[in-house]
Amino acid sequence: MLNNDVRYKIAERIAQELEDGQVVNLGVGIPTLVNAFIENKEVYLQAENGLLGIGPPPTIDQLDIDLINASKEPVTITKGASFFSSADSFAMIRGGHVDVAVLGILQVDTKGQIANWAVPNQPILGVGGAMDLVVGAKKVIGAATLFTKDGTSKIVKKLTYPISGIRSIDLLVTDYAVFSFESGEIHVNEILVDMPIEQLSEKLGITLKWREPVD
Amino acid sequence: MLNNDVRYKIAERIAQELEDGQVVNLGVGIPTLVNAFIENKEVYLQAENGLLGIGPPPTIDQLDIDLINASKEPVTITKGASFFSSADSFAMIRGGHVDVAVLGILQVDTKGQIANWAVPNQPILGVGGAMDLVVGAKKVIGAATLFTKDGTSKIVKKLTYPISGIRSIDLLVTDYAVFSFESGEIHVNEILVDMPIEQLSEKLGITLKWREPVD
Amino acid sequence: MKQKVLENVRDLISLFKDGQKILVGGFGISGTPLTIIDLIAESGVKGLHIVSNNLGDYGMGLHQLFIRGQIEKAIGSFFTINREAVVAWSKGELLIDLLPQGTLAEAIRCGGAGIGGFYTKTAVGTELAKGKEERVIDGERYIFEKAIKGDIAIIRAKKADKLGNLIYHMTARNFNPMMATAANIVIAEVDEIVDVGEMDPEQIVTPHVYVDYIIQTAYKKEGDQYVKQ
Amino acid sequence: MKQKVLENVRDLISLFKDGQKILVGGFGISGTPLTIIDLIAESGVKGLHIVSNNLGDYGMGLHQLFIRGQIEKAIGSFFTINREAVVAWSKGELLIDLLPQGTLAEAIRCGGAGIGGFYTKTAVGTELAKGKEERVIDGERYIFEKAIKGDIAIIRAKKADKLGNLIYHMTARNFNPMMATAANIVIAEVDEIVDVGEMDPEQIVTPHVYVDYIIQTAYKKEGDQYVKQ
Repeated sequence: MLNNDVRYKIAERIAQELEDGQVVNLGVGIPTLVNAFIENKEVYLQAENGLLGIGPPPTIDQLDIDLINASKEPVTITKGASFFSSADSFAMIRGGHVDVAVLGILQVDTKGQIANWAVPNQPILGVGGAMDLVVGAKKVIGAATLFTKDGTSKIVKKLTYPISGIRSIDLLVTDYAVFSFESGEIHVNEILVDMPIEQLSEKLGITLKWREPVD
Repeated sequence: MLNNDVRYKIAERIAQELEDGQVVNLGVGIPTLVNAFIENKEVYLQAENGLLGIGPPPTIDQLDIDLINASKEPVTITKGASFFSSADSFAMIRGGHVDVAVLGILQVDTKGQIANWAVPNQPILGVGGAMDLVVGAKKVIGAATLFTKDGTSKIVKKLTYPISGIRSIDLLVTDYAVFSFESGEIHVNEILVDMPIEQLSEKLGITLKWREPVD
Repeated sequence: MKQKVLENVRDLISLFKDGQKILVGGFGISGTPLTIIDLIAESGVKGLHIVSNNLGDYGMGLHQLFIRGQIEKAIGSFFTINREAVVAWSKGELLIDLLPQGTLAEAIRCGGAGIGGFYTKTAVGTELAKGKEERVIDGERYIFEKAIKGDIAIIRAKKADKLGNLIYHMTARNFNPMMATAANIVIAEVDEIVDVGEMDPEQIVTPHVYVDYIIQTAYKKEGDQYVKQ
Repeated sequence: MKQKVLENVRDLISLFKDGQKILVGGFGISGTPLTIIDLIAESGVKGLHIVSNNLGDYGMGLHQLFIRGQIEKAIGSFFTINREAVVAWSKGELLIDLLPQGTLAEAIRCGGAGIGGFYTKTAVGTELAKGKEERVIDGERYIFEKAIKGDIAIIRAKKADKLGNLIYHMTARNFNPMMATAANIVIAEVDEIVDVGEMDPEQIVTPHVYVDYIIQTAYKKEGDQYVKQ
């Protein structure tokens, strides 16, 4: 599967997790692709730089440098949208008013703590809204290909990349499987490829269990 | 002189202190009377409850419960006025953006520290914006009749009423004289009645000196 | 989709429970959600902790809840005008937490913004600083104040769209926008409800994410009063 | 009456001095006061401490000041896109204070609001919390952040009236309203200047009290770019 296809597949699966009426913040990378799969759901997209209600991508005529998302890409707005300052935007995020944040991740440990803002032995010079979203959103969904290009698993027992916050994410959607984190434990919700859970466990070097269905 | 005349005289004298372009907050009591004497100066009146740009008193037809000042009296607005929340209003006050606060006072000590929000041996159940204004305004002008009804001076060596804040006011305008406070000392700027400074000193039980003219 | 606009205010009565902490918008009576307060009076819930600048005025608004003995504690800045409240406090029948008005406003804003507490210049060295931590920052004295949050916020706005975006009217804005951010459930009482898309996105003060329920006010404005219809 | 609207931006050049702390509005290039930044470049002042989300973009805005070696320290949230800045930092030629974007925004707001500092949940337990005081409030961990203030703030708005009231344009609002409150001198660069009374009092975002000088921008918007005229 081409890398781009994989990214879209992850985005499509994440879109299924979103519910009507939710306020959602889509981070940089795979998360921005989620927008294309939301379709019939009434989901309200929030941008850290001060917008609630991102619409479909703009036409050339609609391009406006004063209307961008947090990735600095041009956007449009939906009916019912509103603009506000960065302070008010992060009050919304940090104060727990955003229902779901979808964040690209570099690593996640088996308790669900993530690293997504810096790599080891490199100057740490950018964080943006990453840490505010991790700590603030009611639900955090991680998005990533399960393995790096050199085949290393992004799920690790102990983070080797700088941590983004002490809060555990709720769900991790990868190209291989959907994982959930509850009470400090990782479980498999769904396997998206033709592979038994034992084989996935082995590939990751972690003993994986199915998540008990909740009713 | 009738008590009301005295109050208007104090208000008129305070109005002389205001300068074109200043943002001014007028407290409850004598300070609210100052508005009538501002006349040709372009002064912008701020209300704690979220208004910059109070206009002249409303006619009966203009009365609107949604347009009041901090004393809960109906007001109007001027051209260029703006509305904002209580949090933004006190950010403006506490952050040092109001040029002058004119506050009624109950007592002031010889260093300029004031008491204006509570009386001794009474339940302390109201403070409103008094303490925010004392601490926040660039310049604080106190307004009061110099003596209480029983003849006690409101200028005291040590406050017996609860203090409103550690910041000293800049000017005190009374029916007898105008006083200023600098570097913890009280001086007389101007005597408004026919009385030598020695006699005023004696009446107050404090040695008063003229303020050196500043050029 | 959850329908935020309710036809009948009584549908909300079961939200109110004994012992809740309720944030109530308004300054004096201006911008106060009188219809929802009437509902709380009707509900008969007791032991309420009320966060509001004052306890109503002219026998209206929160004054009603006080008279009915529904309020255990009042957190606000100006109760002097509520004479019976002063008496009740003296008899130990009412708890009061008095805060400077700016500190009250800021504490509520912090409650909604994921800020745990803050240092303010206001009230340093006064009786209202007693028992509060003091800290010197860049040579200036400040006191610590904790953020304030509520179980329910009841607010009043001029206009809502059906999604819950709100705009306010002149000085009736006051504490309402902060309170809209600082409670688990937020109920907005409004003069007018419009379709989504009818509000200018630059002019919306409270984005819809903050609002759970919207009801039409039962009080009409007549000059300097709100009058029940 | 002081005239806030200046015909010639060069009249402001003497305000800028070596070693000043300057707050600069904008997110990427959007909402950045490019005309005033050009003036600072021209002024040649050095050793500046710049508070801004990032150091410009596409070789525009603050990037110019960086290239000319005018910046001693950058306080912001996202410098990764400024590759030369990363190199300069590695060589010890540029000091950087990295803050989460929400912490940066809140610290500036506090600076303008007479709040000395605040406790935020963000960054607890991370490298960005190192050396910062931690405090548990109601069972949750927070870190302390000090307020940020500047000598000068330069901001960009859509429209000013002649008194200095400002409104912004869509997401170009970003950091500008907070920065307008948090400096001794505030200069607003705007697309349009209108007469007093032409703005809706409910819609004004920055009341005139915050603004000292107003200049017309030299940059025209063309789609997703600002172009110098």
